[in-house]
Amino acid sequence: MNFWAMGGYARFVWPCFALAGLVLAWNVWSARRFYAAARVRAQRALLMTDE
Amino acid sequence: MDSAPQGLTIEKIHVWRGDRHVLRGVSLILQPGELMQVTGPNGTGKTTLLRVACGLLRPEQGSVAWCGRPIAGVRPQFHSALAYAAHEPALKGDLTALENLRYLVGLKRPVRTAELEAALERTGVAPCAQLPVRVLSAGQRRRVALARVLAMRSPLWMLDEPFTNLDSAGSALVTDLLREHVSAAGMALVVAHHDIALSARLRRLELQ
Amino acid sequence: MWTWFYKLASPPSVYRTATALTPWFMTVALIAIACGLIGGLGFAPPDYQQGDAFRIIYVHVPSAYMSLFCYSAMAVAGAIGLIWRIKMSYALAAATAPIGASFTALALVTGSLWGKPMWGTYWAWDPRLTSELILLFLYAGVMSLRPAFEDPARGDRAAALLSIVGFVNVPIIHFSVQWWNSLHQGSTIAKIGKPSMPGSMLWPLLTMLLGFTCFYAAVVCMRLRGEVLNRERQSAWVREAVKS
Amino acid sequence: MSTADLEPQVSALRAMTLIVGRELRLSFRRPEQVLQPLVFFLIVTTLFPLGLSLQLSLLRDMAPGVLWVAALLSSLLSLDALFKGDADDGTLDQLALSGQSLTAIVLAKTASHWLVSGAALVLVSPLVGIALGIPWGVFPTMLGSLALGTLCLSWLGAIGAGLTVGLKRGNVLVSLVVLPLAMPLLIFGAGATDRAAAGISPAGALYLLGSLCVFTCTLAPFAVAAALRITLEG
Repeated sequence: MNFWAMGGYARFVWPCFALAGLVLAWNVWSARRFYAAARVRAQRALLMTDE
Repeated sequence: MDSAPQGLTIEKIHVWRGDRHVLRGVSLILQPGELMQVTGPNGTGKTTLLRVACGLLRPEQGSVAWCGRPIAGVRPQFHSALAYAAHEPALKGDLTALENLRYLVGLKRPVRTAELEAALERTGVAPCAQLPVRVLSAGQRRRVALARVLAMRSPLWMLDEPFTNLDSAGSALVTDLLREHVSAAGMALVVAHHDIALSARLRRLELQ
Repeated sequence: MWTWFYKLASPPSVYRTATALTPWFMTVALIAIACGLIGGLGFAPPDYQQGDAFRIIYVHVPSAYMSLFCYSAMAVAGAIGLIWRIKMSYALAAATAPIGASFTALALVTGSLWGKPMWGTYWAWDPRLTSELILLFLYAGVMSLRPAFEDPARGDRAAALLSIVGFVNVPIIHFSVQWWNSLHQGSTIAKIGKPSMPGSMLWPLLTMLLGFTCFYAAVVCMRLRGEVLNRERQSAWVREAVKS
Repeated sequence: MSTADLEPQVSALRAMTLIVGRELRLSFRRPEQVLQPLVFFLIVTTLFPLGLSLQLSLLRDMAPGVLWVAALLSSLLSLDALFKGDADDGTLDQLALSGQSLTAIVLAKTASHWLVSGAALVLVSPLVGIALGIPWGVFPTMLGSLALGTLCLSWLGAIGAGLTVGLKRGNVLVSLVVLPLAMPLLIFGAGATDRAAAGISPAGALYLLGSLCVFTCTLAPFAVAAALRITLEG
């Protein structure tokens, strides 16, 4: 039984799962980037108040 | 019978504009028959303080009380007793001076045209009663805004730079109106650099 | 009774809780998604009508479910913020929006990919997919309204109100699209109904749903830390939170 | 009479009639603000025949949809006049400080805005109906559904306008905010006209449109007041 052929619907099934993986990965990546940017902005604000 | 504390009490107001700490713990008490003048360099939050005092801007910290009760609970009563004149005279250019007054004062109390004309007379802009406000000069518009405050007959006045665009006669007029208002047990919170020649009952609040 | 709630909702404790919870949610999510995938792709028998194409359900249904779940979470968080003036619930709403939007987009794409083998076209205005598209527009509305204000507190409140108005409209939109669809095309087309599922098909789907929900919880905690920092830049506790 | 219990002496109804009077007077003093959305409505409806082929039968099928989409877009245009003018010259602050409930003020302003924009559009729509070849028999349904629809639209638009009144580039954002909420309206409205044109009784769609309109008109005033309070008070 050819698993990868997905009964002839491979063209539709695998892109769906690939996209799902992509969206999940994007969410994690963008959350980390967002947090890093917030941290930098917070540090810069602290520097400003210290002066 | 100790009557409820009349007037406006503002305690430890803190307001941020984005990252700027505009008002830092400002407090003041205004009793009937008193005028409080708020002064200070530009950008120290004078207008912000006025907007907080009249309930137009909610401070992050601190409280504003009218007759002893926080204004959030007594908003209709507080606003009925308040006349606010902002930095820009709040007038509709397409309406005549009289119409402007009739609509804004009419929301507060039933008022007859004669009273409005008397108010315009008192502030020296009676001839422009029927003119659309857009044709009036900045000084005349300031006087129409003053007429509105006068016609509202509110015990509490809040004026933001009432002397701008006014000539010396205009400034004298504002001072007279304030004196009459305060001596009739009225209250006034005024943001102005112009020193108000008012003998008694004048207190100052300097914002840094 | 309220003091513990306000203490819980105080920025530093929200920040610490979010930091602590993220790894737990993420591990549960990844395990659940892995099991769901194995079950859905490996063990579940092919559908008698759609064959193996039905396996797309293991991604389409969870993401469609999450798109609505996130919008409701955003609206509820916004409502809590507006009613009880809790700053942190605005942060939660702001953190939830992009996640929900990404799930909505995923649901749309997987839905149309699924539609191709069944209807022959990628977009046949299926009522559920059309509602999903309008939901994406609702997300776009909320996410473009929030940053439009200079004062972030005002932007939070405006976005909260819009998400509540949108939330009230979601069922109306769903019903009107169903009504509109049945008007023109009748219900002859085989809908993407959940075929009556035997156990071996169902448990992977439930596992994927659990996995996606935990994944949302993990990512929202990660974003929440950033949102809290953005809103609390002036307070002292931020100093040692970002010192390292 | 101590200043503490100075109740507002003007009833809400009196205040609302005052505001409606003020809004209508302002609109008649600036007629172009009323006419421009109507001209836009006519232009958009002439775009469709130019964009499509001229066979009248195709046009007649498309007519309800074209009419309604054009009505939707033109009502978005007229939303600026709702709060922006008052916010810019400071009168909105005066209205908020008038002692009257913000909901009553919003009710009056939006009702007068509908009179000037929605009702005007309904009066002009027969012109468009003829141009697009909508049969006479359909006109009552068309006008009725448009009347209900534009009232609903004014309220949804008021929520969008209330939220974006303080923003500089607010008008694109208003459409982004309002259009998704207006889609059920378009479905039922165009659906009613469509069914009437096809000879089926449009009662079902009109009832749904009516109920949607009642639902929106009762809840929206509070949402608009809340939106204004957010943008005013910050």
